[in-house]
Amino acid sequence: MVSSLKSFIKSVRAAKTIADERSIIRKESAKIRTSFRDVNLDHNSRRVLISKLLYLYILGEPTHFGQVECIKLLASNQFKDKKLGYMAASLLLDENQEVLTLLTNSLNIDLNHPNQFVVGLALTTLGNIASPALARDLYQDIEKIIQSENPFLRRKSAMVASRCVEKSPDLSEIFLPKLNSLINNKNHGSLLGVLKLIQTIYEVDESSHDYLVKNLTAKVLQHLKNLLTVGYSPEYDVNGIPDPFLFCSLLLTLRLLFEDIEDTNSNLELFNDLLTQIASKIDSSKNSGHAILYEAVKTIFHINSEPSLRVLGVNILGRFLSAKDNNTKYVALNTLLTVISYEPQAVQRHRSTIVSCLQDADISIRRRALELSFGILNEQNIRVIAKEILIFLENSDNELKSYITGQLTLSCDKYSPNPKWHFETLIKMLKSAGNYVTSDIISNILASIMQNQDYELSKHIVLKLYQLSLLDTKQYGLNLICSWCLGEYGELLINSTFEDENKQPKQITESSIVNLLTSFLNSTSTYKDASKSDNLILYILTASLKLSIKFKDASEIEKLRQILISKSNDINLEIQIRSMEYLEIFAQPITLKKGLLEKMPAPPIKKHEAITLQRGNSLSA
Amino acid sequence: MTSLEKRLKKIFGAPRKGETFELRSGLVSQYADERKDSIKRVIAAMTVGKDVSSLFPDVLKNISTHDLEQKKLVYLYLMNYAKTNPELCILAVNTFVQDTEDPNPLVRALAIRTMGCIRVDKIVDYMEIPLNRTLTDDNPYVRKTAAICVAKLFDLNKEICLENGFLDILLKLVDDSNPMVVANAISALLEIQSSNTNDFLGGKFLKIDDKILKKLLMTLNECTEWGRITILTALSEFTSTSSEDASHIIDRVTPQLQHENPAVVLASIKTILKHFENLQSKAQTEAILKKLSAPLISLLSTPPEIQYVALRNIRIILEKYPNLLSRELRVFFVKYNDPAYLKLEKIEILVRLSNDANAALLLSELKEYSMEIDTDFVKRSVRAIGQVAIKLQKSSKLAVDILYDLLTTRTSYVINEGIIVLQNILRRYPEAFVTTIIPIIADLSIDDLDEPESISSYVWIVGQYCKSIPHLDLKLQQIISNYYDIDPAIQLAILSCIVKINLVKPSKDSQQYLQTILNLSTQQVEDADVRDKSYIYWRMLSANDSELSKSIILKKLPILNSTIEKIPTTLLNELIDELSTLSSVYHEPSEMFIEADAKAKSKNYI
Amino acid sequence: MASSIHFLDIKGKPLLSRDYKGDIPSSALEKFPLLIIEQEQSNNGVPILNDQGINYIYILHNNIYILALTKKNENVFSIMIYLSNLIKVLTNYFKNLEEESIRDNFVVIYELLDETMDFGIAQITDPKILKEYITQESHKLELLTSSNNNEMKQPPNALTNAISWRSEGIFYKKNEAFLDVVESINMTVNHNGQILMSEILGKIKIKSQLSGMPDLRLGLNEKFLNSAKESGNNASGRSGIELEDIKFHQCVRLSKFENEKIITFIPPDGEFDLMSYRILSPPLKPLFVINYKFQNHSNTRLEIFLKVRLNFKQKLTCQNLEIFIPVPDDIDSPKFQTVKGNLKYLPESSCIRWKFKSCNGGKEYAMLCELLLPSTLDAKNLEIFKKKPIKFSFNIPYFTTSGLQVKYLRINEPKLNYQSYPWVRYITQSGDHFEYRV
Amino acid sequence: MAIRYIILLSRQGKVRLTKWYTAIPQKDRLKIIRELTAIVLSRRAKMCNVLEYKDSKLIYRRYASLFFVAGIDNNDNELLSLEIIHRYVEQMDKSYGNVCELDIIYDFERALSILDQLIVNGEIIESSKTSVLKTMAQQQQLETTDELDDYFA
Repeated sequence: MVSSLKSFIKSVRAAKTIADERSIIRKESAKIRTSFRDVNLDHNSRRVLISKLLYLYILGEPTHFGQVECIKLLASNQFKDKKLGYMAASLLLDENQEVLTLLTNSLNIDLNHPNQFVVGLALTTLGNIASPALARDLYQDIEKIIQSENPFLRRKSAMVASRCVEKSPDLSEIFLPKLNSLINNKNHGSLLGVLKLIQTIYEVDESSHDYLVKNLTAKVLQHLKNLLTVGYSPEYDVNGIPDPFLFCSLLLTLRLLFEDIEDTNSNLELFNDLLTQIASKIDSSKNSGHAILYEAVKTIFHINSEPSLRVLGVNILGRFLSAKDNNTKYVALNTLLTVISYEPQAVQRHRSTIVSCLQDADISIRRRALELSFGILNEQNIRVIAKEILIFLENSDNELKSYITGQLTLSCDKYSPNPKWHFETLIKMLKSAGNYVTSDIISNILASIMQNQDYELSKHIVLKLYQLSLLDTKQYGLNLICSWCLGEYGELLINSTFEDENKQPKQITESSIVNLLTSFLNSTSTYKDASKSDNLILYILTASLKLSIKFKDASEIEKLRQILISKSNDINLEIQIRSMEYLEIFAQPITLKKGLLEKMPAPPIKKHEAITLQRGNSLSA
Repeated sequence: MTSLEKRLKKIFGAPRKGETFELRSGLVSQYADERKDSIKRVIAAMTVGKDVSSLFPDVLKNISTHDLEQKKLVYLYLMNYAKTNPELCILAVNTFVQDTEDPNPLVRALAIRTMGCIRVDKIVDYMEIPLNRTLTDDNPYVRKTAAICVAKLFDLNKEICLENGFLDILLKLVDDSNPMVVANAISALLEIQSSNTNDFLGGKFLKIDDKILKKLLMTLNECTEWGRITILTALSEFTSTSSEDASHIIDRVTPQLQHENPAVVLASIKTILKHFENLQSKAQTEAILKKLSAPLISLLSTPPEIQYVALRNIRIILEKYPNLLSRELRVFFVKYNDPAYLKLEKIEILVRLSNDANAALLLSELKEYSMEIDTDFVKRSVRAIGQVAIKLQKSSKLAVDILYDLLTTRTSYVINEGIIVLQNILRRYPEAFVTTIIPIIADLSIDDLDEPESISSYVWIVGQYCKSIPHLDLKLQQIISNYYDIDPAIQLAILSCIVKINLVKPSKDSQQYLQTILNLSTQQVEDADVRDKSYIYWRMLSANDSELSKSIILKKLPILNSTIEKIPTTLLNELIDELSTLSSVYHEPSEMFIEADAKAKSKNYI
Repeated sequence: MASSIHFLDIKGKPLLSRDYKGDIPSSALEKFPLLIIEQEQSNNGVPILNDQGINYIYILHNNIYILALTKKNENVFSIMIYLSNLIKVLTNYFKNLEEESIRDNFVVIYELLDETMDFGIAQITDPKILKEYITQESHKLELLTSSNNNEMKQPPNALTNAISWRSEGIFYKKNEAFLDVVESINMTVNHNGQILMSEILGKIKIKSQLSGMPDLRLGLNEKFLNSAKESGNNASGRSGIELEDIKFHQCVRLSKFENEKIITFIPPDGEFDLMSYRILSPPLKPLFVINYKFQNHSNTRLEIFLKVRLNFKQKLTCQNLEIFIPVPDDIDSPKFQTVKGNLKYLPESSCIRWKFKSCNGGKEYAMLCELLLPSTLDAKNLEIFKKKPIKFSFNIPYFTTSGLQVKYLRINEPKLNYQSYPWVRYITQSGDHFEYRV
Repeated sequence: MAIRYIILLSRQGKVRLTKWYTAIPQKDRLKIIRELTAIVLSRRAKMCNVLEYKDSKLIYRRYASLFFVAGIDNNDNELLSLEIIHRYVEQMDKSYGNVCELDIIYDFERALSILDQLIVNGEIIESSKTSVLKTMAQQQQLETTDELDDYFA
């Protein structure tokens, strides 16, 4: 006899330490594996075993050994066996498991079962884990059920159909013709399914668009209208808001259907009107109301809506932004980003709020505010916003730094008021960016510097780079760019003076430049990221070579040669090759050298695409 | 919140609102037991992170008690919440001051210890008298506690600490009759000195003269393990002036190598190495170095986390004294249960200990590791085989054979790593293994590799051995096909490769490719380094002086003598002084990761 | 040293904290759970990390993190040893250091944290001394009468004395000292039966029940001590044993040993480890010779065959021999055949345990086991199991592998001058790593 | 727009329920759970209930000792997802009758069953407050009868 699930859970919970817990679990798991082999296992015991297996699953334990057992269980003709079997199958299996094919036959039988709940179980399972193969094998059953009179089954089957179409887009043509009548259903659950099916078909099958727009738009609009105008319904209302789930699904569907619609379409007017009503009628004090308003705003800016409606939309977001509730504030920041392209002025009005959100204690808010700050940045406000962002950079989470340096560089390229400000801002940025400047951005900055033809400004840039690098030799981006500029423009600096931190005048000499390069070289040993230190070394080598034709003092020139020699046995291949080649060039007559090391022509500036924050970030929040 | 939600919160077992109220009434109960019990519950709530600061006045009422345990609890609470109620803290001052006169030394010490932990500005004003009293207490337990309190006070308010002469008292305590008091006085002084305010101290810091040195060496044998570490730390920061001094210190420290506390052992090693430099007799230095090997190994009889720190330190020491542990290779073999970080660190040591005598053993061990499951570990092991091959010529054949076997398994990450290793081996032995390696390269397409360093290595081998590579033009075509979008590090390698081939084995195709690449690099690529390199090449080629080009491009690379990373000498000397500190683990000087040190350093620099 | 010490559960949720310096923001601790995940993914789980200027130093013990934080370039090795000693102290107090014992004993843990460290500077971590004035009993009985509370504890003199490990005034009617010489052998044998690594970790444990302030002198056999004396000087390997390293309890006069090779000490009361030593690569034969075969029947059934020969003298008896033979995680229905010993499947450690109560040297035994694999194969599982070594655990009484012998233990208490009786026992056992690769 | 997974976590970080609507290998699932546990548990009370996590968003809400966490697509309606979570909690409360954490631990089958009535393929399929419970009741009745064939015979 198999011990009960309850006693298993109890013993797991009673474990005093994690080690005890593990041992209890592993022992039970072994028992379950062995019990499954028992050919005389009765239904009850098998069910208990599967329940335990599910508990193991929740605990995150391996359960692969029970997959076939679940499929065996659901083939039983007891309802409780089926229920548990299907539940287990949809948890333990997913569309990528090979054993899924063993399920086809049972599903096929149960989808045709006289009892609606048995069919329901099969539908749910199929809806959750259908693979392309299962979808193709069983769509005919779904096709049948979707047209049945039974509301319970119709409801589920539409959602299942959507999954099948999603997995096997060819099936779109089977279900597309059914929509016209399916959409007439008034039951909320059924509608949710049908709307999802519409959305899926719209997304996977472009050829369906015409049909969908022509035949369904008016009907879906009518549903929206009804929902907006019917009275209180205790079954569906949430805090006095009519069924928000259906509401949002309707809006989402309409958003698709109106995507490519022209101004003249008669339905557009009605939709605009309904959206206006939503904006004014939906109570905005509850989360359920906010959810709908939020969906409506997204819709307003997605479709070809009237200008007055857009103003309304921006106003709603404005209200959201000033809300105390952080969730609402979050979605406002999130949505304003998409609104900028339509209503730039309206978004600009919220600049101070947005920028102040950069200081929020909540990383979610900060991230949105950061991206939006870059979104609203333009010629007029770049000075103000760049200043705030530089402050933010100084203390920001490391994971955001690469994004910030990238975006700020691009923004400066686009909007900076004058070259001097442009370069000063970039240099300030480099000063606190450490390792968080990508090679793309470095190249971009160097390209800008090369393009600059103003002699005085070039001198100013190099001087600034020199001064700041002197203070801090662990700022990768700053040091790298400084190295390159010293090589290319070193002659501009010689004999310049500047005031150090203690207001003492200092003069730059050939020797002080070599010293700085040497301290860069020494700092490379502390880089954790070898590709960064290798890169910096390469830049230093090139700078040394270039400076050799600019310097006059023989002993300083010899020091430069020593720098090259010091890397002639480097483990890194490229560094070794470069050092050897440069040494060979070093020994050539000066005229030849001057020819090889002529000023580098400026590259064309690449158009870099703006980066978004939402994708590809690390886990830390 | 809906009513349902409220109910849900309640049902799911949230803390009851009345809890604070209940605690408060318990704290003012007329029954002592109940009060004490309530204090415990308050502390329990504090421990699990609940904010019980609102109970401050009620807890404070229980401060004057003869129940030591209760007193400790109230003090504990005070330390935690003083900041939230700075004003009310003053109410506790009286009790503190009284307690420093209690007949029981435990109470006196407890009072002064706690007072120093109340980090509230105002309390500083009241510390002078009790601190003075306890620093001169008859009982050493009280004095040793008061000594540390001086460091606490200094941290809170440097001026007051100096004005009241506490530093002078502390300096006097270095000559105390009790070893633990001496040790704590030194700890406190070291702590004060470590706050980067030396110029502020006006010369009042620990200066080790002959007398103090004698005292320290004497106390070393008498005090607790932690005291010993303190004294050893002071000794390691002290610079001996003569060979005799150094020898004397080392003699006195050497017995500590046998202490059971590994931290004492490492502190002794550090101290010995510090003064070691001053010794003159070579025989003596060798004898001492030999004595260090066993204690170093003994640091590994510890939990894995501690072993890791030990290994990082051993690596520094080996860098300076490479022959120190050459007989102990097997100790560093990886155990099946070692955590990943430990396994990787052990390989670092193993390759450094390899020599002709143990190479065969080590290579067979590394081969086993290369067939394990953890990717990082396998890659590191493959790389280690290469490091041994390069370091030890006699074993290079064996190593290359092992690599050949591993590479034929065709696991992607092994191949990626293996190609880099082969590249290194060819730089060490340009001819010896060409017949083994070229077929591997010939079989491989650039698309089989996905890491920049592997691809660069592959590209270099193709260029360097282009005369032996079959279907060279086809390979070149694959190599340059993606040039524009590829990582700059690979672009650099491709540039060298294609220029080289055009000097050594030009073909119509290769000339065409060269032109394409140079055009792309100068006109479209943005990376400044790639552009620099391309322009230099282009200008060089345009000079139409093939001898010049050949002399630059085909210059033989110096033979690679090692691929085992070396710590640069300046850094190494810094790290030897930093043994056992965080620096020794990160292998970085402190200004790289400690902000305050970075500031201090840059101040000095200017 | 440390700014604060924390205990956290395996997920990084704090259980108990003591902040000594107040210079670390609370957000640093909140970030810890994320940092350990990141550290595992990007840094192989190195137990020391720096994030935004704060250094995290931790030991994982029984699924609990014991963590120290600091902002300075501190002596991290000392901090770690402190943490590990703290674990020993707490284990000594509660038997097991785990989540529950931390929750149950928070009061005494706070006390111990305050007594073992002050302002981040380690003070005393000897549980014997701590137990004299930080007594756990009072925390178990909540309803102690007030009379008990009046009798307040004093700091033990020993705490600050030069002899910090022993209090005065100890008295026993019968004065006895028990010596145990315990040698643990670690050995890694490769699949060809060659020894890759072997070592003997020896310990002399003493249980002292002696009155007053006795001064003890321990005599060991010459051969053993000589090898210790010379180990530093003799560069090439010699035949015979070679003592690599001796460590003494702090009671032993280190300079006396360093100069004269004489072990003299005033012992702490009760049980303690007097000395430990290590012998690297002793000239040992493998203690067991094995023959392992493994067959996979088309991924449905595994057969494992193991033959073991006890490769030592017949007169020696090996007790509680346990051989742990790895199997994949997901096997079922194990079946065993053997003539001697008891075989059991241990799912919690994914191995088969072959256990013998006692057996003599020279004997040879074999076992065969058959295991079923699940129909849905987890290939990685099968890969991992093949890499695991077979482990041995055993002990052999009345025997030391190194040849160490205790010649005498002289006990001299100048004031009391009593008769005393030393007792000596020898045992050899397996260490934590007695492994055969297959 | 879809929910990718729903995880129920205790305040101690123990997993009480998991349901995945996308096919993710077990190893990656465990990794996600570990990471989101660390992230969600470190949040302070007043912070917003949305977190950006890799290429998705986490929506979470705490009901006393339990965190309900849902992973959703980036362009999903965060506020509506919160409503879905809330609806699920409501339905559980009614079905169990004053639900508590222990109910979910011991009778996770019911919790999963309710979820299956409410959500399929990551989408809400039933917005009626009564229908789910009705179905639950009917199914339960069916479970007590024996062979299905007999039931219809």
